[in-house]
Amino acid sequence: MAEKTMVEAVRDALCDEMRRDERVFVLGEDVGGGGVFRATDGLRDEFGEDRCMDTPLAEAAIVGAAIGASINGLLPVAEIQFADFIHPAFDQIVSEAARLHYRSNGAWSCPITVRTPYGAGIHGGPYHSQSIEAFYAHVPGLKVICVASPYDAKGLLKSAIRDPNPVMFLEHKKAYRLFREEVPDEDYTIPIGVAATKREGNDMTLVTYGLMTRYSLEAADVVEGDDGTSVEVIDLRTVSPWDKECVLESVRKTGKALIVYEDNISGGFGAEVAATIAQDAFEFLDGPVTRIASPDVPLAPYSSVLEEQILPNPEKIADGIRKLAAF
Amino acid sequence: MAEKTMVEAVRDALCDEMRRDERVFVLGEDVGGGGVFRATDGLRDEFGEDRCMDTPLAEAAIVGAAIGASINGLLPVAEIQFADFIHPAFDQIVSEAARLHYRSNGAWSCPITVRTPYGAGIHGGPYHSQSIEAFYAHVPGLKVICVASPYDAKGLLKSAIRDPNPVMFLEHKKAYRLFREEVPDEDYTIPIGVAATKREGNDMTLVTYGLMTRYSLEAADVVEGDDGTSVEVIDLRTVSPWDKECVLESVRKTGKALIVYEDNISGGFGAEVAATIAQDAFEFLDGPVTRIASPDVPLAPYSSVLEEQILPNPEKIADGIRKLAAF
Amino acid sequence: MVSVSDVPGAQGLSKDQLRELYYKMFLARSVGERERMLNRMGKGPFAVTGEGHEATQVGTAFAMTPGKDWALTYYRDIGVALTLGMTPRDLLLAHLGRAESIESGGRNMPSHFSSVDLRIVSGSAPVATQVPHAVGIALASKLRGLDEVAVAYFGDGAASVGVVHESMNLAGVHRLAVIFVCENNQYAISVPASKQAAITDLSIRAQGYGFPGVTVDGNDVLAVYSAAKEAVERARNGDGPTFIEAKTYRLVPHTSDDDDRRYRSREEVEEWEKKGPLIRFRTWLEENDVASASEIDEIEAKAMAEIDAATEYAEAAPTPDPATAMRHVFVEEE
Amino acid sequence: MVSVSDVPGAQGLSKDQLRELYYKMFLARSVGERERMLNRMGKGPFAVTGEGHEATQVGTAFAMTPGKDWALTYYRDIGVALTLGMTPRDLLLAHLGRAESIESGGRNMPSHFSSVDLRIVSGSAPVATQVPHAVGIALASKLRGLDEVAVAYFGDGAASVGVVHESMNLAGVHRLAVIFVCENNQYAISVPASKQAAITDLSIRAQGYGFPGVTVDGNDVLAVYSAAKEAVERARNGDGPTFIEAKTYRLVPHTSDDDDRRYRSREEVEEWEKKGPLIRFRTWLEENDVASASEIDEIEAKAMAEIDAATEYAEAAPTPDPATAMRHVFVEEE
Ligand SMILES: Cc1ncc(C[n+]2csc(CCOP(=O)(O)OP(=O)(O)O)c2C)c(N)n1
Ligand SMILES: Cc1ncc(C[n+]2csc(CCOP(=O)(O)OP(=O)(O)O)c2C)c(N)n1
Ligand SMILES: [Mg+2]
Ligand SMILES: [Mg+2]
Repeated sequence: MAEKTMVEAVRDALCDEMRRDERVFVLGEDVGGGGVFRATDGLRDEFGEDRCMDTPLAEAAIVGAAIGASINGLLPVAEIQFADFIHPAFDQIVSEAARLHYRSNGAWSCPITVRTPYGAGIHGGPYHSQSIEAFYAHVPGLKVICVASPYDAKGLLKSAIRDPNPVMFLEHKKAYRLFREEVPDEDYTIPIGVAATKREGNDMTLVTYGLMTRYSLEAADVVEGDDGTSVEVIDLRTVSPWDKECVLESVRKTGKALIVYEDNISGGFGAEVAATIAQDAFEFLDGPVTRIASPDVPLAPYSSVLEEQILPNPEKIADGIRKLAAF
Repeated sequence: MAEKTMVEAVRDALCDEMRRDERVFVLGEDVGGGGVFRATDGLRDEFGEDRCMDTPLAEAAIVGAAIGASINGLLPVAEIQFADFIHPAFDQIVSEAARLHYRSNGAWSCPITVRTPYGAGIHGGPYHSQSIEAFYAHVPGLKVICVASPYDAKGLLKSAIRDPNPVMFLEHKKAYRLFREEVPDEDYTIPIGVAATKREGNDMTLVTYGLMTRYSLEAADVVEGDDGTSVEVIDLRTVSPWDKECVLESVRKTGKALIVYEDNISGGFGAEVAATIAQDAFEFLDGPVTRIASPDVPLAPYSSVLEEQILPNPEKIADGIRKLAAF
Repeated sequence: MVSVSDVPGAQGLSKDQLRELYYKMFLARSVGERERMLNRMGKGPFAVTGEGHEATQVGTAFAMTPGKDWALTYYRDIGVALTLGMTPRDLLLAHLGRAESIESGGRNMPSHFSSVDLRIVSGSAPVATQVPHAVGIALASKLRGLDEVAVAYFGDGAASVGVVHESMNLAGVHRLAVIFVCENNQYAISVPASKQAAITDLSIRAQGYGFPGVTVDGNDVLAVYSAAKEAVERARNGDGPTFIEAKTYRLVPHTSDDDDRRYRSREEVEEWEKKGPLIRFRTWLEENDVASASEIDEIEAKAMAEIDAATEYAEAAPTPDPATAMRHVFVEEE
Repeated sequence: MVSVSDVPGAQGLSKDQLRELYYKMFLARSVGERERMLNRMGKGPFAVTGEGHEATQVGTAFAMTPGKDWALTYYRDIGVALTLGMTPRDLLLAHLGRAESIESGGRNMPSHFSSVDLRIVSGSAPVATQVPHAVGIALASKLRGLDEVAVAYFGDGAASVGVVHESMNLAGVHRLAVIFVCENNQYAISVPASKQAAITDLSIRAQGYGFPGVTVDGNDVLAVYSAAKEAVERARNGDGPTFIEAKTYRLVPHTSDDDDRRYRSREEVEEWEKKGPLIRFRTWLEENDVASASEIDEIEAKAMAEIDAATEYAEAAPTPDPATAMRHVFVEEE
């Protein structure tokens, strides 16, 4: 077992799956040369141009062709170079991939995976920083995964590729090389839709996903060190379908819920988590269901002083924990 | 003052604004001939082909050209024939219209209006029935209006056209000819972002918008007649920015909140309303913040038996009121 | 196995095949008419049909190998669906939104053709979205070493949509076995050709993607068949895509919700009715001694009988069970 | 008011104008180099520049009337921005994300040019999204009866995006005063032209929209200028759009995050350096007695002095006030 970065883990998962199953192939802009983040490094050498295919610059066609290829027996993994550039493919994803199975009464299906780097914090400005999970988690028929750790990335990407449904696989780009983690060399999968309790605690449930998991764990440690508040941190990992039971069970235990996400607060995915808790765990709550997220500003301004002002970080999360704990 | 249908009110607002201000023009598919719902009936005759312009079938270009025209001094009103067909324009709306002002530090702006019929209940199947407000209400820089009444349609469309920001103007298509209402002939506007309390009540706050306002009022009357439960019904009318203060004030009074929307429940706009109430009115709540919406199924199956099974209706809302009231 | 024909100008089709061609065209016309009638009777809430497009649809589909080649149709393609093997019963079950409909079990609008066995891929209503699917299917055929052909059908309005450009470009780069069939009926609902594009022959766009484009008389079934046959051969041989633009005319309103008198004169429609594909082919068949008037009447009677039986069956078939409304959002695990 | 030139082959440009042309080209080159240097020094987190595209960018922009005609640029268009009147100071303030940057006050990435006065419209990073804006601007000019021209710049990769097709089609239908300038540098990051399109000259696509397309040597500033001048005249006279494809080469990595050795040989780059637009035009100026070697050195020195001063100014300028981060999401009411 070796320590790997997340981008290495993604690459390993792709390579493994391509070896395991010749129906798997990757397509996208620049993937042949390894991709701008190197997530497809070496795949063209091993599997050839056909299975690691550079496409013209055209996101709707990339996803549309992936859908078609999946209809004809393959398991395509489409790479969208940045999540911010996926919008031209919105129609293909929402109208086509998500609805094909339902509209045909189960006759046709669309086992594609769409991988894309998302998230802010790298001075990417308003077009290399966006969070897009809220759009897709709202669409029935899609599964949506948000990863920000090497171990999860490998296990969940394998599940995504093997899943018979269309899966949006969102990789937090700031986490690509932020840290290393033990990643087993052997084949393993992590089930889609199952959250991970990354930290046990009794005073409060903190629900999060993506890079914010790391920041939240940091914040929880700091606050516990300061004043003993014990925070349970749940990393959803999959935002659709999400692990309601895990979250509700924890909130029933702690009585308080803090939801942390990087995306704009209004209509972000965390709103769904908050709304569900408010409805289904109401009798257990002894504090307001609280959200910490980015304010409603295009994510994210380029200048690092502006960017830092906008994005959640461990300090802001720690403040939120303290405030809710004091309620 | 005459009784008008909503589609007539929309047409009147367009016609008025085109007379008032020669910068206003409409563009879209089939608008020249009056549009498939007749919302632009007669405009070509009065204002000519240039100001009531049939475009090629290309939604991204319709919105993109509207953005360009607004940059060069006009006030375009783009019609998207059905909300279900707006997805190819997602990129133009999200990346461009919504972000132009912010990214240029306020130097450029984009005063476009994008009108489109949305909503289900007309046997439109999964591509003539969608609700799209959740996607756009999540995007900073856009205003999003949902109308389902003649009076509101006229007053809010005028505000939308005059607003210096990009406005998504969603017209519930089932409401186009469902009923008539007094609509003043003279010029009036309804401010964007201000909700309307359509029914006063003390036992519960029901927050809704679009066609569900009508259904909710019906349900509230039925339940009050049956058992005296008094429901306050708030029609948000604008979902972004939405009238938090009005909603919170009512919930602080009634102690209970029921949120009703037609869209899929998960990640629908009502999740934001519920989450806000759960956080900002927590101490006033004496029942779970409850949502009634469509289950997570592509909206909506064609067959009326299936469609009825899925969509909220007065009966389902009445049941929800009773259940929450009994809490 | 195409039998060699001795009928001059028949593009190698035998008399039986020529009669079959007419049968499918007449069937397509009459299923459309039946659907519009059922709609007027209040039995189906919506009808979208293709009267006038029969030569284009049947002629192209006749060049395909059903169950091997792939069809990505749009709502007007009744003739494609029937030629490839869907039955009037299939279409009428869909028209009435019946549980048994193989298209969608009542979930999709009617005329959104689908058959897994026949490789007619379920379509949606937003136009042109199916075009990249054809490209992706052909890409998979290439990767898998199969000599299947994928045919994408779309209208002159749909041709303006961006993804058509993206798809043709991708197909050109990889020389994929795709045929792009544009059924140019000169209107997108009310928008006439002159407002849809500044050019007359959309097929010249193929040059911009590095493969051939042809414009054919879409009301001449043999001309269409000939162009399609050539394109299928080219695709099957690995020589890449073809764009076929078939110039035709929709003889009926856009859908049951449309009133076409708002945007075109009755004279114009009548003019095109005279040039209609059925009447033209019928005359040709008679003049070339492929079928006599009475033989053609028989063919038509057979089609009508099939449609009548299908109507009866479909009307009696049950509507979907509401309890199933939530099924098939995701693939059900075994 | 163009003075008539006596320099043969100068496309009617006077000696002063020709020297100005060189000045802008050299300025563009050197601002790009400066930005990449500042990035390597860790002062700006990101640099995207256009070394190699100077003839294409300066040659086209030189044919426009600044402040009247509209420019819809993309990230590589340093030469367009400078030719139309943005200054090295403007660009370096943006490069360093300074509060004072007229492009965005630190909100947008650098090289996302913007000036309300100069009608350089603020752009985004998703490629090709600006193309329909040019069409809409020209539509407004037409509706308002103004003889402005809108120029949309984009790369060979961007040319594959669907909205480019939609935009060209719309512009063709309404014969709008738009010029589509494709800076074909034969790569989209690492993807070579052969994988981007099956054709060699992208300009032939214009035929599919009913207006002329030309391919010019994008490293020959006078050839580019000539094509652009003609296109501007056509547009200004109401004769509709033109597509100009300028074949050029990016001499530097895609951005500061790219390592172009991964996908192209050093020999290839060196070959193109020899054909580079600056060296070619400098030679031409000397050979045609427009400017002597020492005069050219002076021009270059002047440019460098301007850039040095701009660098100093920009480095000293303050970063944005974090308290302003939430402003300008919506238009602020007075
Ligand atoms: C993307 C999209 N926009 C708008 C519509 C609404 N609409 C349905 S059919 C149609 C016209 C299509 O015309 P064409 O492609 O020429 O096909 P035809 O109906 O003439 O066969 C339009 C605008 C749609 N279905 N999809
Ligand atoms: C829609 C979209 N997809 C992907 C990207 C990522 N990306 C940035 S530049 C680029 C290549 C653009 O190539 P080209 O248009 O030829 O312009 P060049 O950089 O060569 O000047 C890509 C793929 C993007 N910016 N926008
Ligand atoms: Mg048509
Ligand atoms: Mg390029």
